[in-house]
Amino acid sequence: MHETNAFRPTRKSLMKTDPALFSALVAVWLSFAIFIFLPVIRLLITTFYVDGTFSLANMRKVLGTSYNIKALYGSLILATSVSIAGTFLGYIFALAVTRTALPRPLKVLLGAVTILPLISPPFTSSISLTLALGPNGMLLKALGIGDFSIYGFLGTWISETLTYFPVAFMVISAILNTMSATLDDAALSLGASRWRMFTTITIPLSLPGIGNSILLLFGASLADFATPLILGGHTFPVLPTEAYLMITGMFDLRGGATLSFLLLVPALLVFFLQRMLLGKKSFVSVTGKNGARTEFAKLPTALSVFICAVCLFIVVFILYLYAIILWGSFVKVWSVNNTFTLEHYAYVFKHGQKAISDTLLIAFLSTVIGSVLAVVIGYVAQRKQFFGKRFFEFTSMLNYALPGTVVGIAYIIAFNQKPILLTGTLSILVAAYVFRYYATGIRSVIASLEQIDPALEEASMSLGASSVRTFTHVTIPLIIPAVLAGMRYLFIHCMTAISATIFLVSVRWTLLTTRILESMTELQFSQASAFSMVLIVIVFLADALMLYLLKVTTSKFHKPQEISYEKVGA
Amino acid sequence: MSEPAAGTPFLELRSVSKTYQLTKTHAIKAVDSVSFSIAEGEFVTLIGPSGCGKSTTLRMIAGFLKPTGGDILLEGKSITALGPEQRNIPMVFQNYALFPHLNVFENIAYGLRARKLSDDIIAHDVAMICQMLNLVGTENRFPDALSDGQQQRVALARALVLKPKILLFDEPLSNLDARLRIQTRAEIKRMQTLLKITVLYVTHDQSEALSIPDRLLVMNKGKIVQQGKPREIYDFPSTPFVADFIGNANFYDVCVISVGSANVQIALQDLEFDVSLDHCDHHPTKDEMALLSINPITITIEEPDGVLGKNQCVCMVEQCLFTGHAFSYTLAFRDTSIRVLQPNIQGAVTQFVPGAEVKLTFHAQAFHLFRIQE
Amino acid sequence: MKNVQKVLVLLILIALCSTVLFAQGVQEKPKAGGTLNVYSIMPEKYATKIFEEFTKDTGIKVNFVRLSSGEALARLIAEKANPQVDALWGGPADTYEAGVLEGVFDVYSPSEAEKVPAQFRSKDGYWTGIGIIPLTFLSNAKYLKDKGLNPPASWTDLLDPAYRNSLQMADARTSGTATERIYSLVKVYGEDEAYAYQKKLHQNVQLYTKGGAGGAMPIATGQAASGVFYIVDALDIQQQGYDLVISYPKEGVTYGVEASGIIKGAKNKAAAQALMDWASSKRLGEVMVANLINYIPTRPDVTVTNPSLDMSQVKLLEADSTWKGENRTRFVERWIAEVIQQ
Amino acid sequence: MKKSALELREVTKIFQKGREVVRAVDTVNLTVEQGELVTFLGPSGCGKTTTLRMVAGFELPTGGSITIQGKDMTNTPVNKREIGFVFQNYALFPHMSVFNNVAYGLKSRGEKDAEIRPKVIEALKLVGLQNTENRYPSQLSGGEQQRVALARVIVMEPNLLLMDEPLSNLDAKLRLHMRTEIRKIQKKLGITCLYVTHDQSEALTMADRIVVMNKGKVEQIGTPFEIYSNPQSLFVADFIGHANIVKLEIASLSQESITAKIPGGTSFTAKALKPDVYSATEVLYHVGKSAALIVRPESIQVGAAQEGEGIFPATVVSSIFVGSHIEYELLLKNNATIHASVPFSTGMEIYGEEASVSLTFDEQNSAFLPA
Repeated sequence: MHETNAFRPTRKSLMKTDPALFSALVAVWLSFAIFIFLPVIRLLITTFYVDGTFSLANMRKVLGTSYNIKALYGSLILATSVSIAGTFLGYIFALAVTRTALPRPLKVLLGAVTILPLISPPFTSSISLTLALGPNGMLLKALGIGDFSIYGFLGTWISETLTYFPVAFMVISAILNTMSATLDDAALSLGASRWRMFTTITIPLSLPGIGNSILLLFGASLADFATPLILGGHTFPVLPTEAYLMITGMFDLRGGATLSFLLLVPALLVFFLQRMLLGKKSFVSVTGKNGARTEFAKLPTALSVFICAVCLFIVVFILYLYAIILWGSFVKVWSVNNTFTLEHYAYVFKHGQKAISDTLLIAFLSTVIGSVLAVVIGYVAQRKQFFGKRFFEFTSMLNYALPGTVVGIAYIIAFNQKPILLTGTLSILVAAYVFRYYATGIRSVIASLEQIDPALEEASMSLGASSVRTFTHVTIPLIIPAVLAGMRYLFIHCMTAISATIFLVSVRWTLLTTRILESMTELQFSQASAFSMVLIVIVFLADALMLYLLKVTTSKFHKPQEISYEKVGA
Repeated sequence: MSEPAAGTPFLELRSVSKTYQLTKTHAIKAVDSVSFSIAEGEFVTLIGPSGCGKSTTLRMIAGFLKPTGGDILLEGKSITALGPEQRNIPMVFQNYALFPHLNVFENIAYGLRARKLSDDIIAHDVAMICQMLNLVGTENRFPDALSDGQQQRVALARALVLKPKILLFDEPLSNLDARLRIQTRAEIKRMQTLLKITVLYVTHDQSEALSIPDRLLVMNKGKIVQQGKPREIYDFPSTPFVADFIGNANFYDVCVISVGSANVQIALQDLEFDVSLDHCDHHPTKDEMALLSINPITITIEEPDGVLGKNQCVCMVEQCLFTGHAFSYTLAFRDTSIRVLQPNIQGAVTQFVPGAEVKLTFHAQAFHLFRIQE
Repeated sequence: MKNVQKVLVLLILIALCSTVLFAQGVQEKPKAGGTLNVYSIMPEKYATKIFEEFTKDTGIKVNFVRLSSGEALARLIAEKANPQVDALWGGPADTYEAGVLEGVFDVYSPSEAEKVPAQFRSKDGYWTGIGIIPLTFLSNAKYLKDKGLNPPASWTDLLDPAYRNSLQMADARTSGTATERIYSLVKVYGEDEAYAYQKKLHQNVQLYTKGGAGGAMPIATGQAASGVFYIVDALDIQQQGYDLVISYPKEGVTYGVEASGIIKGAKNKAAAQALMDWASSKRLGEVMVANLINYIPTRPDVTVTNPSLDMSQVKLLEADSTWKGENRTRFVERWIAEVIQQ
Repeated sequence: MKKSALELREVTKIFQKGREVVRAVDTVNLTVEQGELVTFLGPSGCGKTTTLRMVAGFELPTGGSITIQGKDMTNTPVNKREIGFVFQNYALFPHMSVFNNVAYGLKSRGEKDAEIRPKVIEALKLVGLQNTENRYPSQLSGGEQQRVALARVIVMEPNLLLMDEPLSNLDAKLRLHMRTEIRKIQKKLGITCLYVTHDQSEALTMADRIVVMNKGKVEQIGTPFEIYSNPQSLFVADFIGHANIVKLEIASLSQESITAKIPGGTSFTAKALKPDVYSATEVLYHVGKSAALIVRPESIQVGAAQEGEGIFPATVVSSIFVGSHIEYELLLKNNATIHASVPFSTGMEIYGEEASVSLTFDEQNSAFLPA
């Protein structure tokens, strides 16, 4: 053994050892600095600096108002109840799709219905909910229920639960699908009843999914300001709405910033919890190869019946809510003159044309730029080792973790002065969307890269291909499905989100969602409905296009294998 | 050749079938009216190539799949309609199927808890079985912190702790490495003898199939093709499939030259051999073409000494693979080739290099003659 | 692996460049004299028609975005360093007064300013009134009939338990209509008494809406019974064909002055001045009357045709815009503290 | 002078995980001749795969040098080494057809389509996969995928073929078949090949020479037969094949052989092996102390109980018939467990449990190592 061969811990500068990674990191960090750190820091300064010195005066003032404290509690209570109820509903739907004997078309319907809330702006359901369950609401009248107020906690809770449970559904059904079916078999063969199997195997194994879903919904509800704005009323204040009202109503940017800062704390907490949860090894990856069996054991009959009943009820209710909007968009005057008319659509296409084209342009640009950034960041984070990697990943997700209103306020504070003057431009909207919603893209790129064995890239290199060729011919084609999946959500978010951008729309650039909210405040319910329908149709078509692309790009190498004797038999 | 089970069959399958309707017109018979029975305390292995329907059969017995036809009886009572949880027929899975969120103790206790036994009894039974299976000290660990062998033992313990009357194994050793496989299979056999439980064991590994069971069922394409004691099957394969699958035999088309009272004389190109009539699956007729199987381990290989006796010939070595306990030769054999397995014993074995000429001696009792199937 | 990173860097640069490019691309200077950027507090459907006429008359193209008064002011304050618009159009005068205190408006005296009565103009020339709108009660006719009520004719009528949980009116934090309501009550009852009244009124309120007109639709569709609105919103919904009753309290109401003003640092100052000149002319009043835009024109010389806008039977209370602007924040804070938090 | 195909000199790889420093590969020296198939054999984590990856260029050594065809390639990037690498999980490009997978390297090299096609067809024919060009990897069985991976590499006519446990994902029967296939193709093309495996029977059957590694170090290099018959350490003896290691007391010593015995029992003489890693001056064996007798299961004869020199009485614990032979588990007088594997021939007696038997060890195939 020679001492000369001993390990010498050398820390050469990254610039020398890996100049390309170095410059990639510099570029990405630079963009983080501008679009993530600067706004947050400016928000903090606005909150904590009064006349150039650090001061808790703003905080004290805000916390000193009992209504704001009530709003803080309101936010937390709402987020907690929405996350629990939404996760419960999502779990029920996921069970219905993965574990019951419902016929396939019905399962497809269940999946399709859950898409509706996802592709419509967050407040559409609250509008129709008001008409159905509000004072003198159609549904209440039909059921003969008199004194019932939807305004306040109850209405907000129902509306947000209906809006966000599809997220829970997606997260949980994914985890339910990847569970090993042999575990069910094992439990049954050891003599466990189906109930026991469900409570001791299925539920505990889906806990990571449930946890993740609860956190996701908690965050989403925490950030939602449009639903409480319409349904919360004065009895149930929540922080994002109060911050919005404080800024837009009281002209108090500082107070609004301080209030939104209060939101930061639970939002970041949830974000960290989620990172911890995801970081932990999931129970689901089961050792050894999975047997040929892919069918799960059926649930206890009573549970199946319960699940189907709940699903049926929710599906009918959601369809009913959307039917109200559809109907509203075609009648002359809501609930007075119910003659059929296309005039609202004519109005939308005449006066809303700019909003439509702006929204599409912004969504398109954000999707493209966001996807490119997501690929770069995802690739660097998954395949490379460098100093500060964890912080890098954390930063990339920061805007996603913050409530939209906070991001919007921070952006308007940060980018309204030199050197980076962006208010009123397309870029500020695009940047807000990109840095907020590319997170889904990054996650799916990372997840996809995790599944792609580095051996594939090594194989390419060992066959003499250059690294460029490897990247373009092997890595990119393989992660395209993930990128498309990420793009799909990015696009949907860009089309439907409102919380951050309500502060950022301008004379030259306006969005469909803000137009819908305007139409509502202008009493034009039919117009709002027509706008909503147009938006939903656009998103639906774009989504279908993305799904088609996804199918086209993956079908080549994910061709379903011909069903062979072995596949079925053993 | 099947051995009649003593007394009432403990487990009986009567014409059990499983058909998968793939499309409206296309169906696959994964299990094709299979009948067999297992006596109490018997260790029966079901062997066959992948896709032969053996796992499907096992899953039907466990109750995970409903047969499309036939009946399954346990101690004379039909259990076909019962769900898996009502049968008390635990199964040890290929991938162990340990519950990843439960520690070893809770995994083993799972079935006991399902039976609502008291904590004292559970603690006692689990401790007992851990003792027996050398799992003491691992009770608080989670499956992902266990070695493969330990995981397999936990899976076994989880089933055995229920004191089942019958235990099913679905290729339980296929995820283990060679050495562990040998250890664990001895362990399984020991536990079975000790606890006197009835076992049905599915595998595709012939050395496993030959070593442990009292009785062997060979399955192919959804049907049982032969059943009997391992040695009977090894010595007297009833079909070319069995000869190939269990004995890795060499096969040759031969012509029947004459049929005597005890022997048949056959010609393998220019070589002539006698095959005992006991070793024919049918009564051959003169000039018939038949299929001859020769087990590679029965052929002696040695330095040619210029003298060629009966059942001997000279061939050239094409390839020699050393496997430690044996040399595996491939030799040019007339216009085809022959595989010969030469045990590496007593240091007396010479290794022949490719290109060398060697003398082969065939032993008539290793010949089997089969009807040529279309 | 170096080349992979070259590709990466390239991709990042493309991404960054395109962001910057777009930032630059849209920062293009508006063509001088040709365009005007405006925040409109006036509802879009009115503003569209008015600006169409303006463009016809002057050839200046108007880009505008409709915002609530609070939002608009918040924007203007936030954008003070770099104004995005040249003028603010519509919205209550007290919003303008608040803006004046924040220094977002520029002084300009339109050519025909003298023809507009002094109470409809900024004393210092920061804003010019374009229309006046008194508050009114809007009630659902069917609701009144079902409960056997007469249309409310006094502020105290709204305290009737028959209206329990069925009034909708605007939230003082976001809506000028709501602050106008407070001004009226303070003028009618005096400040402390006004808040005592509002506390009682709060019992009957189902919802405070974000927009001043937000409650009108629920009242029209029967979700709520009654509320307090500007006449412009009340008439608008009534004209859509809903069965609604408009009534005035006998104690009287204040009225809002819809104003317009030029933003300090406007990039299209000349065009903004042209808008102000046009707004103070008789032309604007004629356009509003012709298009059923239910503001009472500030120019007394414009003839109003709609009888609902006839103010002869209505007791109008004078409330100075400066007074409104000075007291607004205090009133709203008191409203939050005493009314909605009770 | 003929250049050797590959030379490793003092190759060392050190990984640092937090504060922990792991010597994954520790001063490995090896020379591989043209056309040789050398396997790296060892338990998982012994450093064999790391060594292979350093030869490939996926990892850079911390110390030492790697010479391929006489050229120092220690720091050359992978794609400039002209090596072929076959991965454990095949690493076929799932988005490319079989043809494109095999043609990938040639295309990267910039060859013309017209030249590529015949080469690809030829390579596929060599591995027995004619007419699969248009299928995608997901449509192939494991064995077929492995053969595509092989074709993809040999079509490049690499200087060196590196294989990383290429058969471990295949089922047993296919594994046996592919061993001979790979061996045949390798000999036919005369490619120098490094082959990593943890399966000793794979190493024994395929290799010209075996490098046995343990804990980052080379334990022994030699032909399969050498390694099997003359293990230089207890590790090798135990890892290759299944050796019985019996501790016996040394009765007398000579230069080459040792006579040892079970206390109070018969003695046995066999050659003494001295692992060369120990210095020659150190005394390894002492009379009266114990030495480890290494005896292979198949070097044991099991016969009817009798007395005599070199005969060890034993009791049968279990006897299992596995077709080609009978596996005995036996207990010696000193309670040592012995496994014996006796080739089965028709008509031979199988001793049942509890039977008393006597064992004779084959002297040629037995040896002593320091205990």
